[in-house]
Amino acid sequence: MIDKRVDSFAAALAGMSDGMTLLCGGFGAVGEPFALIEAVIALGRRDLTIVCNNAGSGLVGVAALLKAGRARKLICSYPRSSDPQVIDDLYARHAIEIELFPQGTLSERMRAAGAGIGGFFTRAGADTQLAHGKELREIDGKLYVFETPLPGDFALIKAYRADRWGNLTYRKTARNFNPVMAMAGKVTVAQVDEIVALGALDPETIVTPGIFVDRVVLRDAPAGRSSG
Amino acid sequence: MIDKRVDSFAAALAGMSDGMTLLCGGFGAVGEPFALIEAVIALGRRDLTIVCNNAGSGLVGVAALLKAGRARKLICSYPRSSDPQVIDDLYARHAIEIELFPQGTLSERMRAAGAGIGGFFTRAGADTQLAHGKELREIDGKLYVFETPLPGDFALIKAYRADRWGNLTYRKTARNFNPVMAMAGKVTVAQVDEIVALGALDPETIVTPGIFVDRVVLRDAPAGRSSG
Amino acid sequence: MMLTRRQMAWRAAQDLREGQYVNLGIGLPTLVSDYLPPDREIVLHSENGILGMGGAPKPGEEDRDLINAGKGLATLRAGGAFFHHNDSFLMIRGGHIDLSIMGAYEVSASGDLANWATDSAALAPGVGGAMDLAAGAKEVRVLMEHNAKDGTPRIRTRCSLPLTAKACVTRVYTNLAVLDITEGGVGVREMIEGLDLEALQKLTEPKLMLANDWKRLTAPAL
Amino acid sequence: MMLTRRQMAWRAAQDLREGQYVNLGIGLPTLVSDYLPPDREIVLHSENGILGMGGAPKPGEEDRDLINAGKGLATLRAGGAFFHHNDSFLMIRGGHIDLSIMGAYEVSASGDLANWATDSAALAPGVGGAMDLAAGAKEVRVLMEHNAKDGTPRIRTRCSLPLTAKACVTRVYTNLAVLDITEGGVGVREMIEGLDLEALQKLTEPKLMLANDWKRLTAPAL
Repeated sequence: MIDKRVDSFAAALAGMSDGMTLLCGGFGAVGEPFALIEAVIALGRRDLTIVCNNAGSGLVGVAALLKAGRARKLICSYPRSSDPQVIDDLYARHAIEIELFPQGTLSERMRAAGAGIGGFFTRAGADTQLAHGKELREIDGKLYVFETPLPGDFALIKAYRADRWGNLTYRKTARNFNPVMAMAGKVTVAQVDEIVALGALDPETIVTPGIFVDRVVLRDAPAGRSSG
Repeated sequence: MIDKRVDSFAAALAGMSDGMTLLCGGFGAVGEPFALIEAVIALGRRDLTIVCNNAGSGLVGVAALLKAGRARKLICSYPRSSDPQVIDDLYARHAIEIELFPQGTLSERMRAAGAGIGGFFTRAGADTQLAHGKELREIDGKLYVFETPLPGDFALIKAYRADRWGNLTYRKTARNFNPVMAMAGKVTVAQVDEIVALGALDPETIVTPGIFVDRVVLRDAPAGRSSG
Repeated sequence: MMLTRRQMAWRAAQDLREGQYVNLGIGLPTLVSDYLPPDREIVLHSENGILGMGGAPKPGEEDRDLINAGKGLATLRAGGAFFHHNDSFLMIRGGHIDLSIMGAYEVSASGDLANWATDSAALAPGVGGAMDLAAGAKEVRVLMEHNAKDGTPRIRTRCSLPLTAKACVTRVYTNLAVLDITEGGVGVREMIEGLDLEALQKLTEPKLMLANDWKRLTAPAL
Repeated sequence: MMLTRRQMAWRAAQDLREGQYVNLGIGLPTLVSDYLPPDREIVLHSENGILGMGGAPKPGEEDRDLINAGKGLATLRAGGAFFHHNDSFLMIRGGHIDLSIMGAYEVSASGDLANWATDSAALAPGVGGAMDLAAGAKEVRVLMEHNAKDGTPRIRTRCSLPLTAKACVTRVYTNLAVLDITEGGVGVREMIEGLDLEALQKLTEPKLMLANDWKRLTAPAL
């Protein structure tokens, strides 16, 4: 029987090691998998590369992870979201490397990783300093910049409902980056509000089919004990 | 008031002229917009380029359009679907040009057109004769072929339910190429089974948002009179 | 009289056309949604996955999972839809958004847009969706104060700050004027009462041309 | 005794593992779905937008909008999902499909696959999803008759027909044997009763190696 449910956050993050690249869902605080990110902090992993649209807000979630000094690098589009105290402090102290991409390029790079696309040309940013050092090409009289796939060792995402096959649905704008990150994670872990019986999700309205999901954990699952 | 409903097939195809490229939905006969394609035949347009996964089946739909000699060229992945009598005859008589792409590349080329992507690299077909004359690139030790966007002057698609904003849902595997073609059509026309009140479609489960759709016509609408 | 921020947003809203798909940038442009012409149906796009976005929720109807691009609480209108970020930016890059209204630091006489990075090294720069919108929307309009706090013109011969995209802006709404960026130069369509071309020119770097059919820029008290 | 087509499909099905996402090609591989091991949950992918595809519908339960890649009527299992073609090929190209089982005209000793174009100029060639699957699936296995009707070996030193992809096939199930394509060459894992390596070699172009733990290829009467 296929059963992607895991009963603790330790089990959800099994195999995560220092130096890995984590794709973290969310736009602002909405759709951010807080419990999973707290578990990464608890697990003690460091030297991480974090891919996230923002750098977190306040002192929770991705912001807490950054504040704890666990990230070597942040790949994002808009680090200073609401209450950017942590990233402002890290930036002032030159304590983190930030790689900036246009938001659509950030998303499309992850899709490319999930879709077996070796790279693509986009107009976004082609005539700006964000294209410095990158391959440019004129296509039909317009300038494009070449961008490459961006996979994650882990994708940590938040969803609404799941079943044991890992099929997922989302709530309103909490969908945001989560489905595309699910496609791009070598290991994709979904923190969910609810787990329903197999067959209870309407097959016409599943947003992320289970093929993209490796583990499902309830948001209020116990921490569990790490084996590593 | 936004109202994308049109009350005849003539109105649905207004502006279509000879020599245009038409993206025609469907995989086999399922999801093929038969009524719209019959209307193209009735309208008398010719010298068309048809983009469709197959070359139609039997003597209806895309097959009828081809049999009527209206297409100069067919861009497809698998012309000989069930009952390929029409394409077999045209091919034997060298009466049509066929451009062949891997099915995923055909789909991805249309997505690129809809997504503002200037081109992309795929491994599919890179080491085959379908890549002859195309740009090749080795990425991470693997061979990729460069493919370009494929837009349509019209996308003719089939959906299940629609509202006056052009939001669409589909039924089971009749979804297939229709959503991606909707994205890639300069003018996208959806033949639908049912039109419902605005707000009646669940915003979480709309598959094609109305932004991709220009006109909606009921499958049993009258032919109407062409103005052109 | 100089327009207030709300009056500037009101003015930009008056040009919206029936059936347009419009993306409003964060900050000042977000206020445009408060003044959509009631006789026209306009579909607001939010890059975090909404078409048909409505205004702020009434007290008691807030949903923490329904926010706009500025991370404020939002609502959905009948006919609206939710989708993921990748489809959202497919819409933007693919030319499906009719109009993007963004804030800016500077706009050049040739329509170059600078609205993401300042000279400051103190704060981490962020670009968000601005470059995708500037490159992909069918039309880009800017809503900004005519001058910086120190009086420096924000409509420049050439932008001094890092560009968001070249030659993309077609119209600028400021607290003093409505200006069109055309091949021939910067045209003044509207100016506030009490201002003449000479006075406006002093507040603007590139040479201005007064449209034959120029009008006074007025807005209701808001 | 030579395996029938149904026995070949049965044999390929026996190797499927719990939890695998599997795409079955049109024609012979489609029959594999009739013999999925009942003790393992296997998720079938169909390129026209299905995960969790079931077998043919019972009489009275047919739905004309629910077909498989071969255009035959299909069903959906609990846990299944529908999606559009672009997401379907994203799954294929992106390496999310664990196993693709396809038919073939020829397979080479280095795992090259030829299964889309013949020498015939009479019929329009079609490629369908074969190149995407051959390039993108984590593993590609082939299910085909060991020899063409005229006796020509289909396992070749080099393919004579146009390739679908290079070096992608890892295992071949025929009516005579189960063969592994390895860096070291073509290994025989199983042969039918009555056949020895010498006899099989005569029906095969590249040099065969017999695995130390080779077995007899048997299948129930089906």
